[in-house]
Amino acid sequence: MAKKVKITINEVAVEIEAGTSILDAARQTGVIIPTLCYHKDLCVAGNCRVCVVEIVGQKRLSAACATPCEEGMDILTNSFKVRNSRKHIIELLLSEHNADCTRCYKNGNCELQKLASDYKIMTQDFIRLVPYKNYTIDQYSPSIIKDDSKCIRCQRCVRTCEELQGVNALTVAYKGDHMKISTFFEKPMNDVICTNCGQCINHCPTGALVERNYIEEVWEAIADKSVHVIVQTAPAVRIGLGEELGFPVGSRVTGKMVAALKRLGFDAVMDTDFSADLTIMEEGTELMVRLKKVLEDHDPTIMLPMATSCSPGWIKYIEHMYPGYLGHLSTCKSPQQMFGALAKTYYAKQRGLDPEKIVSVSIMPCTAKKFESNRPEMHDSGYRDVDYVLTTRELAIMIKQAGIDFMKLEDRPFDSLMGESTGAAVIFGATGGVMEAALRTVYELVTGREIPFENLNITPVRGMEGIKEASVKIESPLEQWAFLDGVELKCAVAHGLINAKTVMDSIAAGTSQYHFIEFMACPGGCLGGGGQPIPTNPEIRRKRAEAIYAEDEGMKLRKSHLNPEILKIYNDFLLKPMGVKSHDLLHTKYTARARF
Amino acid sequence: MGSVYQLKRVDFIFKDEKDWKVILKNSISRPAHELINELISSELKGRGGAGFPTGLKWKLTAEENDLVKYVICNADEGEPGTFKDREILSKVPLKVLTSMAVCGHVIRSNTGYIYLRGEYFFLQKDLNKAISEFEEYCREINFDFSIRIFMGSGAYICGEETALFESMEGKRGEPRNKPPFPSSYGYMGKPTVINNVETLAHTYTIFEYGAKRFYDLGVQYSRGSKLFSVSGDTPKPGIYELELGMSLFDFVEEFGDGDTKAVQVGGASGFLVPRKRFNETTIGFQGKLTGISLPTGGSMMLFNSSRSMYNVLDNYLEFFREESCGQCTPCRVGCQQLLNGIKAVKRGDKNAQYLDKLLRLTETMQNTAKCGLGQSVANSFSAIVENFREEMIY
Amino acid sequence: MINITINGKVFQVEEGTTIFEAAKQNNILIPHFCYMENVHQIGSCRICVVEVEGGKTLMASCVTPATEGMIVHTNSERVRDVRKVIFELMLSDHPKECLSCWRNQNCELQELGNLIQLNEFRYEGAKSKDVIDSSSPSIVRDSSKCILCRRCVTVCNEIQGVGLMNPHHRGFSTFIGPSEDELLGESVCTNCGQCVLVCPVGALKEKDSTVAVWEALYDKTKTVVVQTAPAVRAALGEVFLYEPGTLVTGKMAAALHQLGFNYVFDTNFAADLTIMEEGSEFLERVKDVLTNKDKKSVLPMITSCSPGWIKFMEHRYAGQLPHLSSCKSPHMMLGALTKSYFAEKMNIDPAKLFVVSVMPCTAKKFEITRPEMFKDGLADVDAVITTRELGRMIKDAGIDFRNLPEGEFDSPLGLSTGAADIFGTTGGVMEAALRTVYELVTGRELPGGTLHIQPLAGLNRIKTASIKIGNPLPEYSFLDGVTVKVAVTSGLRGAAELLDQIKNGTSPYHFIEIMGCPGGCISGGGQPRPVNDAIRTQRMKAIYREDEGKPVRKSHENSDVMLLYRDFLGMPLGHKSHELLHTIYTSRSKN
Amino acid sequence: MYPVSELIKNLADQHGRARHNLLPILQGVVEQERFLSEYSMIEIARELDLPASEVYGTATFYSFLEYKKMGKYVIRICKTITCSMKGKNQIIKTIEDMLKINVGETSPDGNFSLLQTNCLGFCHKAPAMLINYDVYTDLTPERVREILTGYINKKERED
Repeated sequence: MAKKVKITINEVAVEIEAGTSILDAARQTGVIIPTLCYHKDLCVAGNCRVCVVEIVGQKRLSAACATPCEEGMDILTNSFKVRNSRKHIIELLLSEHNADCTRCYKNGNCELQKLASDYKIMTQDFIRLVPYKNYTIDQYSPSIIKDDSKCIRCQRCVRTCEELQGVNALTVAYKGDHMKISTFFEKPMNDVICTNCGQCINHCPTGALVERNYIEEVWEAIADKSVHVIVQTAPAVRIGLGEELGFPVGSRVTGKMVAALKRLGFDAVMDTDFSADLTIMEEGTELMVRLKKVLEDHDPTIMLPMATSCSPGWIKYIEHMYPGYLGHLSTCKSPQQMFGALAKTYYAKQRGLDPEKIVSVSIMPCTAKKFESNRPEMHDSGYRDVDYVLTTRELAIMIKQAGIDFMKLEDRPFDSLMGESTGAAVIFGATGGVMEAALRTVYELVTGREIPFENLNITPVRGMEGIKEASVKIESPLEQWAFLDGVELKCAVAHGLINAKTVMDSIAAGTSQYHFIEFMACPGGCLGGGGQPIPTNPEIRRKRAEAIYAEDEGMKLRKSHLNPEILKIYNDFLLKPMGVKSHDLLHTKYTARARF
Repeated sequence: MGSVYQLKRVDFIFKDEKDWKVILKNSISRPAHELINELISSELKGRGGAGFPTGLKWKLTAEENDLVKYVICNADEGEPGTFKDREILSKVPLKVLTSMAVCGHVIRSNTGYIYLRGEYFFLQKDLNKAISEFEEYCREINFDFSIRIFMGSGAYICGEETALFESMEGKRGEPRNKPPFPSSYGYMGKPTVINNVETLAHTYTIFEYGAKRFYDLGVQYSRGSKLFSVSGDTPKPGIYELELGMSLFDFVEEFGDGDTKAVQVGGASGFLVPRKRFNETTIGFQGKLTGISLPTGGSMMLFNSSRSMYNVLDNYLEFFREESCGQCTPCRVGCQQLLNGIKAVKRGDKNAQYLDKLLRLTETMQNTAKCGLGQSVANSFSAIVENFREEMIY
Repeated sequence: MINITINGKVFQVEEGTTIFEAAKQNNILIPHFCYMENVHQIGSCRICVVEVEGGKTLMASCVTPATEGMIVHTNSERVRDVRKVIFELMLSDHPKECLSCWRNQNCELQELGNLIQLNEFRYEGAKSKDVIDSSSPSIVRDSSKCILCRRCVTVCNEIQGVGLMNPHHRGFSTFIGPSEDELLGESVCTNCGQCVLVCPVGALKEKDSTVAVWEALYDKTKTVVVQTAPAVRAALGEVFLYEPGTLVTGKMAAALHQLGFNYVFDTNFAADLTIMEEGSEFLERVKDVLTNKDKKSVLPMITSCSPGWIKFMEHRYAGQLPHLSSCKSPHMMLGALTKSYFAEKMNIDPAKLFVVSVMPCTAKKFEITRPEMFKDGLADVDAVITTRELGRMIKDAGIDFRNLPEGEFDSPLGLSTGAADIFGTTGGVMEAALRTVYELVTGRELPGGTLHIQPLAGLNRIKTASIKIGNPLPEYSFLDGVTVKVAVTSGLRGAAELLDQIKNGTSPYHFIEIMGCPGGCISGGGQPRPVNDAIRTQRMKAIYREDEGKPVRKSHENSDVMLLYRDFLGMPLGHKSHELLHTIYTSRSKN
Repeated sequence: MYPVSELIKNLADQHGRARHNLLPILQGVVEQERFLSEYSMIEIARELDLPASEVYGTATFYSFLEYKKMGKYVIRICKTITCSMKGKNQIIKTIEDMLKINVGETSPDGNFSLLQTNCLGFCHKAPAMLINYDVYTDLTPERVREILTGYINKKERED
């Protein structure tokens, strides 16, 4: 038992674990203290000073987030002094903020706006500082727009980029009135080591960091009668979208989402989950081939562990940070890009459409996918494989713009050909999901038996721990996989790039024992992606993960190799995993990039 | 008129340092608690500005159980109008080094650093010579203590102790949240004693002559002597060691040019005292009537009637606006608002009542800023605006 | 029924339905701005334009009726482009200082911005006149934020019949308000605040009183007393995202305690008291009219709880002022009692008492400034805050409202009956009065068993009922066989109709209840936005639920009220009552 | 190999490669180069295995770590209160006239940069200035002329 201390908050006496911050203690007792720079995911900075409280007997106010409770403290969260100071601080923040809310992308979901509204700041006596500064908007990145005029210097993005992602693309530069959030030498985000993961967007309280949106472009495509607009939705979108449209966190809105997409005017609504199943077929096969080459043929050019390649933020990270280890990456494209390549080949052929007249849109929980679809490698269909990538948030905006009463929609199914999926694909949205899906299929292909986990739930790879491990011993495999007999297949799962760094460092040091590792750039996997609804915090991630696993358990089919449309595509088009067509359309290569 | 305590010059600090070896040897042969008690009974308070009791600081750090601890001498003297640390380091460096080593003995640390501001680069060479001499003697007497100079690079805020640690760790010199305090979590997260140059020079005096000699100087709450850096409109600018507790009136009598309109006590972040309050103002930790606290680093700037207080304030605010680290809102934005605000009032873009709004803002800055810089901007601002309101407007 | 195709789907709708409604019935929402269902549909803002195939121009869907075979696109490229341009034009003459605006986060223009998502800004137009009129104690008008949607014009003219807010000039210099030089505080404005309730932006707002209240709360020398009107508890929850019609009485009391009020009293207590006073007054008047030859009293008697209504009458029907009950409104009664009865009881200097009323009403802010509402230079009530302002104070103080435990009102001015609860809705005062009057006269409960008088409930403009009195107690024998006729109206249009009858001598009623706001206090000018009939109904249901849940539902059975008469007031209409609880009215007629 | 990268390597060898050695290395580069170029910052980041942005963020915090190209001699005039009172503006005017540059600029020949700085700690001998690391106090326009002429001649002699 931790030591308890007695304190009073607003004249109510409570007992609190020693070392708890005043902020947490207050929340536990039903007192809300406003915050800005504070975020559950991040270390305490204590620099916005909005959370100041009065400790009776002390002359100065203390930041509630950064001050631990001590025995006998008498805390007032709303005294005259506190209110006056807090209002002043908000006014100061507003004076250096571009307050043109009505045309701000974050209008309605802005913490500063909410704070100003809760405290009803009704005067703007202080001199507006924005005109004094020479702000430029950085919009060169395909994923992220950075507008310093809206920045309130809370440094959440800097802490996110450093603590959660270990990327350090953003930093604090200069001091005093010139202090700002900057990249190296104030270069555009596109020219630095930014992985486009978008976690900074997800943690930004204002509109200073937002995704580059393609809403207008997609509306234009929909309005253009001469093109066929096809849309795919990632696994994590269906459990996040509801939050933007009035549902509680963790609501599964798959059917309503499909109905809404149809209402928006997309010509075909299909599922990235289909290509997730396909990824498992390709990646699982690749893993088995690699294992064979290493364990049986002792081919020194083949590298183990094999690393998953679904997360474009992670891909850009390894390209920058570990360019010498690209050989570990699976050559599989991400499910989005597999889908894109097939949309303008297989789908076009089956439906008799001119691929030039297909516009392929994807809805992703991710901002890095916007960059990914832009990569020169992603033109294997002969066209740009995916034309526009929208985040979950952008889709919600489109639905609102179209006047669709989302709550009242009736569930609709995905269109066929590339709309069928299994539970194994759904769990791609959570950390550990790709690993679990791959193991379900690989084990069964190798041994002919179901993987020996209760109800197919491979629990060691689930949950929010930064790095998770699992191992499966292979016994009495089928004849062609005899070399695997007795091999203990060791796997690891890392999410959040800071954890990926730990794992990569062990690979670089040669101490890694694993065969197969799943990497996801964002904490929690795609469900906590940079394109997901804001806020995202540990509690929300947990609820979204629960929804994902519930969706999986509710599926008829839960193993990728049983997906009938997958069987059909191999039968009709691809012929076999890792075949020639697969190689042309579904696999890719990577580019070493500079770390500095 | 004037206070009971007449202006009294003292000569301890710059008295020769030739006995440093004896003092070092004697001191480190004494048990730690005895030295701490000696310091505590001298009632020496930090001469950097905050005025924390030095003995207590050493005691708290000594009580920590870490194997690694540090002694740091804060020579990041950046307060406008202050230059005493430079004088100490150039004239009696060995006194400071000796005190650092004794502190190392007390808290069980074998590493000391001097954080020297970048502007004093020219001191580095001589100081390093003194350090070599000192370390050589330490080896001679088998006392394990080394001292290194760490150069600053032009950032006033690094004088704040936690910002100084950050800077030494190779980061931006941004103050940390307190608690934890340096005595438990300082440089590299280790317990650290950090003392101002002058404080260390005074501890040398105490070890040399005993606590009583020191304690007998000054008044209640403000014991001992203090170096004052005198500048501005004065016929005799320079460094003076004076007994604490003097009245400002006496000070001006001695140093003024006969036309002194106001004195800035404690540099830009200190207080401005107008002529009419000279009599009731005492220089010491617990001033009477006006409640003036100790001058930060002992800077005394005199202004005569030819000076525009608006220009003075404008200069201060410009200084703070640039030197704020920029992380916390009240200081970063507050300083900009104050500066733009007085300009707007002067131009006539804002009416005179706006000054009252700014005064309230300084209160907020004082209450909420993360570190001493933001908190103390209010001091000179309110004193100048309240006492020289007309000069602000017309 | 006709067929209409919207966005490629065929729907059947009733003839005469507008395109907007047709779409809405089928879950297609068309972005709109000035439109208010059943209230204001004039198509002035043009945000709701849609494309009708075959039509040359786009059409405002809120005013265009659906016709057979019509093919409509609500989200075509052309519509989207035009919508954007209109929105940009609107913004070009609107200050972009959202974060320091009163309506931040509760502004329809801001919401629209969120929906439309402008990325570029092409028009930075001239700014029209920038007048801030804060002459009124209730309402502040900031013309720089006005976007000329004219909802306030509709409400002020068609619903309230006050006719003050009107468009003036034309073209770019058009502005909405009283005429050029007229100030709200000096006009015929009734302060009802219905215009504030419908204003989509920050152009019309209640005058802020929270600053004064915070100051009092922080002043340690003051004892700060708060009271809450019946309708507040049925709507305050909406500020904290509860469903409309959620009762939050307990949480509200707890929150007020947490805010630091020393005593939390209930206006409902005074509502019960009002019934005692007003009921007695009514009986005296009836007795006078029925039994005296040279009668001094006039009938019908009209209730006087609604200060918006009072001011309306003082302006427009000054000749009929004797019809008004002389009772003060409940919160003024409670204020007067706090500074006399309560101060005496607790031995507090009345000058050190600060009384705050939480009201669903903006007119109450005016009411407390009336010279009649002062005694010995001390105001009966020192500050009035609206339900919205209270919500803001709670948020501001960081109180986690949804997780609050239930609290209670303090005695001795906190206990109330179900009869007081229903004061919050139209018809409630009448029903409460009849419950008591009937029982006083006959010794029996109101017939029917539910204590409700069904014909008086609901949102119809004018509701009437009649009750025949049989077998009264001996002292009321003059009422035997008399059929008492009552009428109830809410909204000032209905009031004007009833008053015209009185003026013409054709009014058949004995007793009339009039409330300034449509629906009564539940949709007062100080209540949370939005307000529409569906929300009114929900709040009304909540009020009746509160009544039905009370163990005591008749004012004369309120034990604390009885105690007050025993210990302090003596008897209804007695000397003390007269001094503290009754008032006089002033003619404001310009003729 | 660029000489600067050699310099950085040497500095790293001398001070160490931990984060807390960053400042001495930055100072070492500035001492020789007068400023930190993009290239040197990248080299330092590489040498210390630090993110380049961190190096940039840290360097821009300190006013003596210039990140724009500076002249051979960097003149820093104290602009804080006492120096300001005692005629700093005249000193600046004199230098501007002599070198034909304004505050914040570098002379076209790349020899001199003129900057203002905060308190140098010579208030009793105001006005004061730094030329590289050397302090000059009690300045008058006349004295400044002498000092600068000395530098100009020195430069010419070196050439």
